[in-house]
Amino acid sequence: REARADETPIVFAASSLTNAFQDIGKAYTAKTGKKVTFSFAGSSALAKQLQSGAPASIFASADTKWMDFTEEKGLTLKDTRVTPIGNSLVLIMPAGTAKPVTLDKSFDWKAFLGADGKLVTGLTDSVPVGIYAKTALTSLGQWDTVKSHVVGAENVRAALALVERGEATAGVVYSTDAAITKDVKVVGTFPADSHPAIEYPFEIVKGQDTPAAKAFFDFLVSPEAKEIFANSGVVVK
Amino acid sequence: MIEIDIRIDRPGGFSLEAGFAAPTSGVTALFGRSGAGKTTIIQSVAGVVRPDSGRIAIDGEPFFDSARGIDVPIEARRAGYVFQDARLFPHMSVERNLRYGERRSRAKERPIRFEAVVELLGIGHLLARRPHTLSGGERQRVAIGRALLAQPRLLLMDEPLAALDAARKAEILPYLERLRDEMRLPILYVSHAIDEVLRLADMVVALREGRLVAAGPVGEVMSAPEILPVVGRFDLGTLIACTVSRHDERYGLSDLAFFGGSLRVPRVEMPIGAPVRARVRARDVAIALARPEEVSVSNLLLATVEEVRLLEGPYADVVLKVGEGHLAAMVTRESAERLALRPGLAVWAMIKTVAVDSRTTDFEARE
Amino acid sequence: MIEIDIRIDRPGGFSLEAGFAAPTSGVTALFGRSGAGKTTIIQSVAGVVRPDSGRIAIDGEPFFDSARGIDVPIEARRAGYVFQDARLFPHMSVERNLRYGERRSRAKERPIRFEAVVELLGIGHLLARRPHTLSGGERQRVAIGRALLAQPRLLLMDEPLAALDAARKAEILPYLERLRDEMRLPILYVSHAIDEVLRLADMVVALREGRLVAAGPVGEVMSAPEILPVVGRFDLGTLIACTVSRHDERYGLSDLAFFGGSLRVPRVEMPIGAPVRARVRARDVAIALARPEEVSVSNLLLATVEEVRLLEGPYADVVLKVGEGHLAAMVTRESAERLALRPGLAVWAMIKTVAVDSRTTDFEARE
Amino acid sequence: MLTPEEWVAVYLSLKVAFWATFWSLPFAVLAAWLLARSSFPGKGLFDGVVYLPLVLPKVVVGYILLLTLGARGSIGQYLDAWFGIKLIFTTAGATVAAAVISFPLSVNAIRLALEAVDRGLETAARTLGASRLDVFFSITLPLMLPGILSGALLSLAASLGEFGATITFVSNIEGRTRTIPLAIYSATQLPDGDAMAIRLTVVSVVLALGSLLLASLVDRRIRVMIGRA
Amino acid sequence: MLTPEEWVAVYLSLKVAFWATFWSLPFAVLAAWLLARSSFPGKGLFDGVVYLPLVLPKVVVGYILLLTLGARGSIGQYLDAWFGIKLIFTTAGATVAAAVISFPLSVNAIRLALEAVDRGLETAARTLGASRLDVFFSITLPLMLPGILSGALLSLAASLGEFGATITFVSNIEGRTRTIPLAIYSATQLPDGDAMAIRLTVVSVVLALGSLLLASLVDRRIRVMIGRA
Ligand SMILES: Nc1ncnc2c1ncn2[C@@H]1O[C@H](COP(=O)(O)OP(=O)(O)OP(=O)(O)O)[C@@H](O)[C@H]1O
Ligand SMILES: Nc1ncnc2c1ncn2[C@@H]1O[C@H](COP(=O)(O)OP(=O)(O)OP(=O)(O)O)[C@@H](O)[C@H]1O
Ligand SMILES: [Mg+2]
Ligand SMILES: [Mg+2]
Repeated sequence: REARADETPIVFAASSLTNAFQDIGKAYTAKTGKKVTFSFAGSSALAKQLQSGAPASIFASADTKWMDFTEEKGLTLKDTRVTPIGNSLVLIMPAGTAKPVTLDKSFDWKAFLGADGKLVTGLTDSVPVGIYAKTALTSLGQWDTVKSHVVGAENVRAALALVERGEATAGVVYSTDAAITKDVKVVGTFPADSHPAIEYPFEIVKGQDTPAAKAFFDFLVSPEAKEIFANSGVVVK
Repeated sequence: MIEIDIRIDRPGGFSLEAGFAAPTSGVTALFGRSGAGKTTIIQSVAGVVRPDSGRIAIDGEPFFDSARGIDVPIEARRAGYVFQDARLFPHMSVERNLRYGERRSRAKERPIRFEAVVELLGIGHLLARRPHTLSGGERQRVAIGRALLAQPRLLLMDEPLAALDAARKAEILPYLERLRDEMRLPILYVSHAIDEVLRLADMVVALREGRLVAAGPVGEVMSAPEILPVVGRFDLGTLIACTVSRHDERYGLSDLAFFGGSLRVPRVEMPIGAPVRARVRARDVAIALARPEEVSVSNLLLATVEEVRLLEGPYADVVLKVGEGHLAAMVTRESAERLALRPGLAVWAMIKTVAVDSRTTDFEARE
Repeated sequence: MIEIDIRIDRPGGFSLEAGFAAPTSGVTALFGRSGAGKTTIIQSVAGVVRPDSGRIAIDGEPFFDSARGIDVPIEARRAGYVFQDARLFPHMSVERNLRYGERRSRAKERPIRFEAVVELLGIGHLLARRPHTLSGGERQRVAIGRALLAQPRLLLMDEPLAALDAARKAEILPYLERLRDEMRLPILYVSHAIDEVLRLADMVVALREGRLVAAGPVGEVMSAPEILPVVGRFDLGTLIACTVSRHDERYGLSDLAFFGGSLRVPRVEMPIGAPVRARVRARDVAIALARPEEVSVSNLLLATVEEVRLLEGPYADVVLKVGEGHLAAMVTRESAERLALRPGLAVWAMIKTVAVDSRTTDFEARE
Repeated sequence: MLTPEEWVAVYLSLKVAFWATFWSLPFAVLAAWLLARSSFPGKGLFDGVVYLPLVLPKVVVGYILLLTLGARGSIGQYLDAWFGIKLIFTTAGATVAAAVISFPLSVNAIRLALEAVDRGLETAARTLGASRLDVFFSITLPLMLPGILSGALLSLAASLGEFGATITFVSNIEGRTRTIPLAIYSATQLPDGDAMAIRLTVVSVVLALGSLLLASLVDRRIRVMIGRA
Repeated sequence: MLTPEEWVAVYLSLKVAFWATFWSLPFAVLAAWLLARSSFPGKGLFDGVVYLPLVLPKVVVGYILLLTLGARGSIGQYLDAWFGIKLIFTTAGATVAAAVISFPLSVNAIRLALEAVDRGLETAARTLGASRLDVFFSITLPLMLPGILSGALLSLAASLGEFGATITFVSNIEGRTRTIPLAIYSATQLPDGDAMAIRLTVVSVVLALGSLLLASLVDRRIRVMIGRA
């Protein structure tokens, strides 16, 4: 499948990048006069769409697993992978009840959550943030204690809503998510070594490496983009 | 008394405006051509249609009174309604259809018995069937049974026997007569069959395009000239009030005494002295100038010609005076001329016995 | 010929097994009590019900033949069906209902005109109305019109006039007669009104519980003893084949010549020499031993008593021989004894003119 | 064939779908009756509210449920305080979400069936002495049974498939709120989850066909019963 | 009131919902007819397949669409090669997704209406010389119009609310596949997106009430027309 050179490139980006990518897109258009089109959905949906021949040019996944998947299937170009940004895993509470804690092996989750308090995060077996949370808690040796309190949401917004409304005692989300709303406060950050590095790999889609796509791909790692990323709360490497 | 005085306007031009009163213990026939408003009146009494204004009351108790804002709910009127279409409940067996109203009536007030009705209507073999498997007449019979078994205090019957054969009609009519007489159940009855009406009805209300043409006791109304266009020429006749005077066991005949003498009719199952009514159709009366001897006609009445009306077409109406009453006869114009019939002429009226209808009724109560 | 020979089993015990043939140009009346299977036969001919086995053919062209696997689709049969329930299309005006079949007929073959039908049925003022606003009789009339205007080659009428008043019936019947005679449109006709049947029908098929009781020309069947339980006693009579012999313009009468002499009847609109049929009801025949003089009865026929059957109840059947034919009379048992009626006795039969029905028909074609 | 946790999801799905249908049906009949047979001020709005769960993204519906029926929700707090009913994170909550989402579907089906009931029969029943309520239960309700069945089937099906509102309102807790769709969703989020997703999809299909089969058997009996076979 | 990009979403939603309804309706009528009036081998299965989009999580439906109608899909590749029809990423694809999701709903409504049509009237029409097809168009179809309208309304509503299958099948591309629900979803991912989400939700509600109002007006006219008012 050959994409025509003058076509506006389509960028597949994980939902959690919506904010940053839209701003970068605007900046790019302002600077070059060229347009880009985004599609924001879950990384898995995007990967599967690529698999069925979706003519997107760039794939920005929310985790390495799905990028590995597209690479293995020969859908994206391994050589083009960049990981300019990452994220950190934080514990949030409703703004009113927030009190800072230290997340280490001795942290007393039982006391923190109470008898039937809920700790909300992404789905722990499928949504990346949930998987990271589970890994972090496991490596801190506290998963078994916390397990029965954990509630998995389908996406970060739903998790945030539960914490915002006080329906859940606390939540584990990315630092970028916590920045979305004023109604939650970050009360602690998980140690970086308690979970694999949280990274957002970008790659160009096979057969779609048009000049227009490449131009935007390059812009994604430019200093201007990094500044926008930084403002959105991600960890810029 | 059943008092009805209502006004209904229908889109499309039809309006009904009718007021009359009928005795509570008897049959009131609603008579009129198609579209005259018969069903509309029945529906108003049942409460199915709400008149624009007016009043409907049974024995002084109002069912509807627009002035006083009264509109008794359908179910509280207890008016058994045999609809022009049968309206059987498709999800129930014939038996459950029949029992529907019965179960909702007061257990202590069930003079109309299930078995009797089933037997009368000949629907015993249909009890387990579903309505959609019934024939037209079977459906109609079940509908009649259902209305009766609801133990109504008023029966509304909209052409209930139209789909039935003569034999079945002949079985059902006496039953309706019994209901009327024994239970004093008032009946509003719509039918195009004049025989039926004359037999059952005590009172006739004739309608034409939503207006009352005539209302009153059967005898009066059915001989009124206004009624002609409604009834049609052929079935005009005379109703005669009689009392049973003798029974002839041997020949299965009865003698009825009336103003002009005596009539021989097929046996009437009534005690001597009981008031009964006979109908003589004008077409069944022949006229002879001399007393005919040795004829099979058993009813020969001495009469005086009172009026001869030559009609267009082949016929002439002849009004005979018999005793103090009148008898209508119809003969051809040719016969009228041949016999030189003229007022004042003394003649013999010949009525074949078999052409006499008879029925029981309670004249005093009404007139 | 309309050939019908079918078998249908219904759940619940009813089975129909009937075979008969009827002339293509005439009216065949289906006669029988409620539930006898009349509608089932009509439905089979229309194709609405599929017989379990058998054959139905019109003029040799099969509509249905289980042996040959033929089952012509309903619409291809072009059988105008007036249903027992009207079945008007609720989403169309009366006019569009009427035009529905007309528009689907071949434009060149529309002998039945819209205006004529509307006029006949008196539904001109209803054309813009919707079916649900019609009265029972109005609905039935529209249904008749709709079936006629589909320009059928066969008419199936299931109690079409049951809901209509006498005056309207009197208008529609001659029209049906004209269709039958002029257009030679075969008609299968169900009715419980014996008058209607006798007037219209050439052929009668009498059914009882799904079996043929009798089938044949009206004259034969209606005097057959098997028919008694179906028809009921009162309306038995004799059909007499006649030819028009004279018209009496002055009195509006006609003379009809028949085997036993001549009958005077209300004017028949047929040329001299035309074959017509007269019906004399047994109850309308009186018997005199001597020739009655100066009576209004115009038809006096010299006859010989052939048989006297004393019945249970008050009546006796008397069979009279008139010329080479027979005439049925009904008198009371008392009269029979009083006059000492016995076979061989010479008597006078008195028939009131007005009691003679007459109709045109084509005897040769059928018998 | 299925892993224990998949069995749990299947069991939970059936339980949620059944109870959602069971509890919502009487209300659906009531709503259908109000919409088809009565008139009252604000009926148009009521009509709109009934259909809303269909028009709105399910996630929004879930969010609205959270705002109203959550432990801190405008209604939820009283449910908890007065009756001790907790919906959030519970199977009961999942049932409520499924019921709300499927409500417009069953109302619509029942309403259509109700409108097809011949009112002449109801009138006839009243002339036989039956009160309006009596008529409803003895005539109207039996005659609209095919519609109610159809509504129940739709409700069951929609409940079995419900995802968005459920996960938003009551999240995804194994054994409590993780119905089949949530389990499938979880599976699809994993690069190697296809097998599980397909297994559960097949289970869904089987359940759907099963309930359809059951429904069509019941339907036939109902139709025979009400003489519309 | 709305931002240009919100207007685009609203316009797109209306377009998708309209065309999804428009194109699916004849098929829904056909399917309803097959289910209610005919019998053929495999009818039970067909019944099941029709209802499947309702039972399955919408995301799964989206995947199935992707697998079959995607550019490499079992059917999609031929659609592209033979007719040049591309569904992935296109408004046409979003329309297909909405149509598939709402199909069972409209089929059900139409089927119920069809079953309520008095077959005696159809028979009567045939005795008047109308062929089966003629009867269908002149009698059956007009009499089931209220059901078709109701089906269309359900279809419209469900299309307006469709999210899962759409985002999975045709992604979330502004001006092409980003309908209101997808726009709401995207908005919730933005720090200041709540206002936009609420605005779009309100728009959804208004659209729903508007189409209901329209439908009830049309419905009244239809009922008067077919004499069932
Ligand atoms: N679908 C059916 N299932 C079972 N029995 C049926 C069905 N349809 C008709 N029958 C029975 O067949 C018999 C004949 O029915 P049909 O309608 O032909 O009678 P009919 O002669 O037209 O009577 P009517 O004068 O009452 O209309 C009846 O006893 C009826 O109950
Ligand atoms: N809903 C309606 N809207 C408009 N006109 C109506 C409505 N219902 C009845 N009519 C008209 O009112 C008139 C009287 O109707 P009704 O049913 O009372 O007649 P009917 O005397 O019972 O006639 P039939 O003997 O034909 O049954 C008819 O002309 C009919 O067309
Ligand atoms: Mg009437
Ligand atoms: Mg019949």
